[in-house]
Amino acid sequence: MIPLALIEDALVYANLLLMLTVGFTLTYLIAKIPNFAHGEFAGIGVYITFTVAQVWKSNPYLAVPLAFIISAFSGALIYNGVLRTLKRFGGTMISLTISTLAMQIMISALLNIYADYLYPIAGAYSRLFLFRHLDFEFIGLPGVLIVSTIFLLTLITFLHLMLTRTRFGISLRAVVEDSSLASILGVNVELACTISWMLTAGIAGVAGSLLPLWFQGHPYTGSMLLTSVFAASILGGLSSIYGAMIGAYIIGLTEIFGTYLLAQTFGAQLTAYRSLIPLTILCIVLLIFPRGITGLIEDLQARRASKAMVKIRGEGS
Amino acid sequence: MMENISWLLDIVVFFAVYLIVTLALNLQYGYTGIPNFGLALSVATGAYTTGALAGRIGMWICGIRSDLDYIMYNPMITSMINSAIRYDPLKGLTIFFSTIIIVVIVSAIIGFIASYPAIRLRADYLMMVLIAMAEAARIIGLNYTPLVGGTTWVSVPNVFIWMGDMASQFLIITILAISILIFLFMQYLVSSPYGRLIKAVRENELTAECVGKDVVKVKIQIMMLGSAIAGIAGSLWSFYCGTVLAAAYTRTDWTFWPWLMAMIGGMGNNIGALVGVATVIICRRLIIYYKYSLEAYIPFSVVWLEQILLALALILVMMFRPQGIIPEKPAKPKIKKTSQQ
Amino acid sequence: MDVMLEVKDLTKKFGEFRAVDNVSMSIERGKITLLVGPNGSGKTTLLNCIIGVYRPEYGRVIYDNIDITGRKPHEIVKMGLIPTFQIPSPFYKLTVLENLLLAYQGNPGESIIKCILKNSWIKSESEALDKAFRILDLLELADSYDKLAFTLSGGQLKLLEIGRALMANPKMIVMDEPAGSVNPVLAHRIFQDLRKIKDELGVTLLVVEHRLDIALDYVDYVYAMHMGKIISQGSPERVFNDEKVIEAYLGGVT
Amino acid sequence: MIEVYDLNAGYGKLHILYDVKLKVNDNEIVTVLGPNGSGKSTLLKTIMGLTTIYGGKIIFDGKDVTKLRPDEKAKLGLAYIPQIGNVFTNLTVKENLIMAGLTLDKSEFNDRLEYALSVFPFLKACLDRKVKTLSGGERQMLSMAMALIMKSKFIMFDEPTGNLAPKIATEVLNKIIELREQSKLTILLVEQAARKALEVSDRAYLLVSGRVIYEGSSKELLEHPELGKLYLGVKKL
Repeated sequence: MIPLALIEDALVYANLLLMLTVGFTLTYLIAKIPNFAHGEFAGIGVYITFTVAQVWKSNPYLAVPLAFIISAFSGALIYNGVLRTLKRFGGTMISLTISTLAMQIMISALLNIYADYLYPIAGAYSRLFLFRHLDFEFIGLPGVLIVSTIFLLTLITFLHLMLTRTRFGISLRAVVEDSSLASILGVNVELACTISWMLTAGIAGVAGSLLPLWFQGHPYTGSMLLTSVFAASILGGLSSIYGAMIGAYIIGLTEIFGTYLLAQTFGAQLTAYRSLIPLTILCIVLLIFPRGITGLIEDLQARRASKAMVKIRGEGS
Repeated sequence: MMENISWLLDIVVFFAVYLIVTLALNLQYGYTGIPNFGLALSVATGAYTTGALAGRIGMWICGIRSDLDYIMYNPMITSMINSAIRYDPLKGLTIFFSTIIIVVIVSAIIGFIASYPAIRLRADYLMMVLIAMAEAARIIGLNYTPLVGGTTWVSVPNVFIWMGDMASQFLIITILAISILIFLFMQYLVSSPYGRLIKAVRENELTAECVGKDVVKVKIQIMMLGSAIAGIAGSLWSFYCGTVLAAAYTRTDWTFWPWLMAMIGGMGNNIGALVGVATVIICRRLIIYYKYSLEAYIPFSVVWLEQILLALALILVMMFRPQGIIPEKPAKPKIKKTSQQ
Repeated sequence: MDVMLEVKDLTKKFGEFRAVDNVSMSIERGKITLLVGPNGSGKTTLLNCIIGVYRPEYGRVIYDNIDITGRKPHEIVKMGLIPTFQIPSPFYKLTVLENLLLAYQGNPGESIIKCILKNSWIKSESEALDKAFRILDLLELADSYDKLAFTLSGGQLKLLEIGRALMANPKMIVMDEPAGSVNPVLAHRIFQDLRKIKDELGVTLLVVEHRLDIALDYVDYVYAMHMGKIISQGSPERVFNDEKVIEAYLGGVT
Repeated sequence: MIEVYDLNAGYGKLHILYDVKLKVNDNEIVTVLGPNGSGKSTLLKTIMGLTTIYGGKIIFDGKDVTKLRPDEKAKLGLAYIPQIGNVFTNLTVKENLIMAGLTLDKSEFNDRLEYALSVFPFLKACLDRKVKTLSGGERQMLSMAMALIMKSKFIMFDEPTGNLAPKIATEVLNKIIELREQSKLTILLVEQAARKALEVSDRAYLLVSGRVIYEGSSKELLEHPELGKLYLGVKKL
């Protein structure tokens, strides 16, 4: 029998991972580089929740909109301040990627400084904290599960509608496919990139701000999550945000349940190796189907389409 | 006076170890174009292998009871080995060199395994996999206690203890000598036809294929060679420290510092790596040296300041001097034109 | 006819689009064969199928009586069938000389083990150098042997591309637009060089070229492609007076 | 409408266009002809701002636009339909049309959309289909429809009939004439299929090896006895 707490764990984790993965994949599609600092936006969210809950002693959910705004602002700053400048200086794809890694180090150091600074102010330990006790409960379910699920559903709907119904969303998809054609048609590609970085960073910030309500928050939250985010987006295929969603849920659930099952079978010490599970999946995906789930689906569709054609031809002759 | 010398020796050993790591990175990225962001993986492999094996090899060589738990009785075992080799240089040297040989083999194999899933794919996949692999190595090191004691540390035998008072100085000189040897080896390697081949792989994989080169094979070879060299650095560092602490092999310390050094000095150029390492080590040591005076002015730990400066330096170098202090130079033909019509 | 390369019923599809549609051709040993056709007629795709960049859906490529269909480019190169590219893509940050030396086949110094022992490769390296300088002299590039490839002009890059192919012990060279986007004087020189190479080394050449005005006088046999198919073949005069070919260029027929 | 002076351009270090001079008057159709690799497409890309310009000037509507970004040029009313990749294959037909009308306001867009759909009625049936599922001819029609929607005074087409069956090619060219007459557009056409393009255009330029070697009325060129040989560059003028 799987304990209820474990299911809650798995769902909350998968929800948060999904928010991060969708953002990571979207920035990857638009900027064409993996943003290794993406996890750090979640780190920013974590510390905003700490500030709200421990320093201001208010409801931790107040941190959510704040985290969105501050992370989004940092995203725009990184894109315009670092990546765009580097591009102007003739930076290659590799040097842009290195710069995201540098930003990752920098934000992580700043979070550490902030944590040190908060320690005397908050009068609480600022490097490993958990706010489950501050969360509300609704029909026996933890508030963070409900809130993150609602947020997630809203997010998916919003993203879907934005990307298919609005001019901005359509131009984003156009930039993803062919940025020079999009610019010919009048899309300001740099502006579109900035907005998408803000959006994805903001979403990551929200995920981070919800995290300490269920899991332990610390300055390294972002980089700890990075392996899972990579695994989820590569499993999803790195080519569509819907693939990323499926990938994130699979990785999130496997990570939690897999750890539980392994610990049940081989002993509790195995829980420490949790992040090896997404890494293993990542390697398997790359070795067997490097185009991920999206690739599998596309192959399936192509095969079905060509079968249908053969059929039509057979009927015709 | 003594203090100044030990300070200097400290810099020398830092320089030597980081030089080896940076040379490995330069071989992989600078010459072959493989962006190895999992450099810490190879260094950690070297260190963990040393931590796990140097003492065990010592137990075997010195005939110490093998039913003792290696981790639990580690300090005792190490002191038993140390006293066994105090008057037996041969045993000490055997431990030292056999460990390094094993480290080379293990690191090369780990380098192969870590890069295998993504070496045929685009560079960004490889970057992600290698970062994740380095993280995984740290997690295994921190949690699998039989390896290097998990969150505690294991000690490494003092293999030069037979030198008496000069043991640590002699170790430092050995490390420096090994790093110089590796530097000379690299210089030799990159000026050979193989060096030309790896540069060709970096410049254009398709063209390299079309002049009959097996690109994937070359990349795998370089991943293995580079990892082995970085592994040696990890091993030497462990011998120098006398201990192996799993938590010490972080992304910042063993991936980004070498990246910064290689970038500052100039990629694709071993002299550049040398200059880069020297520059960064001196700056970094100065920060540590003036740490206490600095700490009065900044309200937080200097560690974070160091990291922020590292990140800033990396970005600024890429913006304003992407070719580094000493840019890559075209190779001159080794042999004079023998005929001209 | 002594056939060097034979393409049998080759078809390459991209999705449903047949870029190369059931093409057969035979290329005679020691001759220069020209392949022409308007844009999008499938010439480059055909070349890529021959040199192993693409794997064709149907058909075979027989080179020197060996079936090479679906082999990897570097294996095919080792057999002496050398491709050159339409847009020159040398190793930009290497010198002209190094670019040539890289194309030399079978240098033991390019093995990770043997490169350590200088004695094992020094002989073949100096042979390679001799050969490289001979080729540089032939192409009149000898003065810029120590220049980095990216500092060369467009025309010199084209010459380097040819030199690289020569360096690799070619039995046959497949060229995509050797004289594309260079000035007419140099273009003529390139074709004269090709002719010289053919005569002196007995190399077989398959050339795709759009500068028909220039190529015409130097080639032995012409194939014309349109919409993925061969529409005409024969001597240059015959093909260029073929109404079908002219109309294909002017867009009249399909 | 547009004037190009002594244009030298290429990709990076690859010099392709040499001293190209070109002029298109208001409401005129001008064809640029030339064999493969003569630099026709590069010319259009350069006018749109997608290549490296080494020297020369581009004047559009009396304004120097040499250094503007492509999206800024698009907002001025300069449109360019590339030869390949002129539609977004992962987007639906409707979304492609929306992309074409990005610089328009809502009501104007709706008017133009309606007009475009009336010109290409078959598109109405497949508004929600992904472009991936359309055939080559249908895609070309879609890109023409996009050209109709674009808020442009001047459109450049790069081989609109390339790879099309002759019947559809004729239809495409007829639509281009219609476009000129109904929307008062100025059109610069790059074609390899010379004969048909000359029939629909007013003036023509013949580009060989990145240089203009003939400039004059289409009719004259069409009736030139050695057009074929001239075109192939086999014959000197």
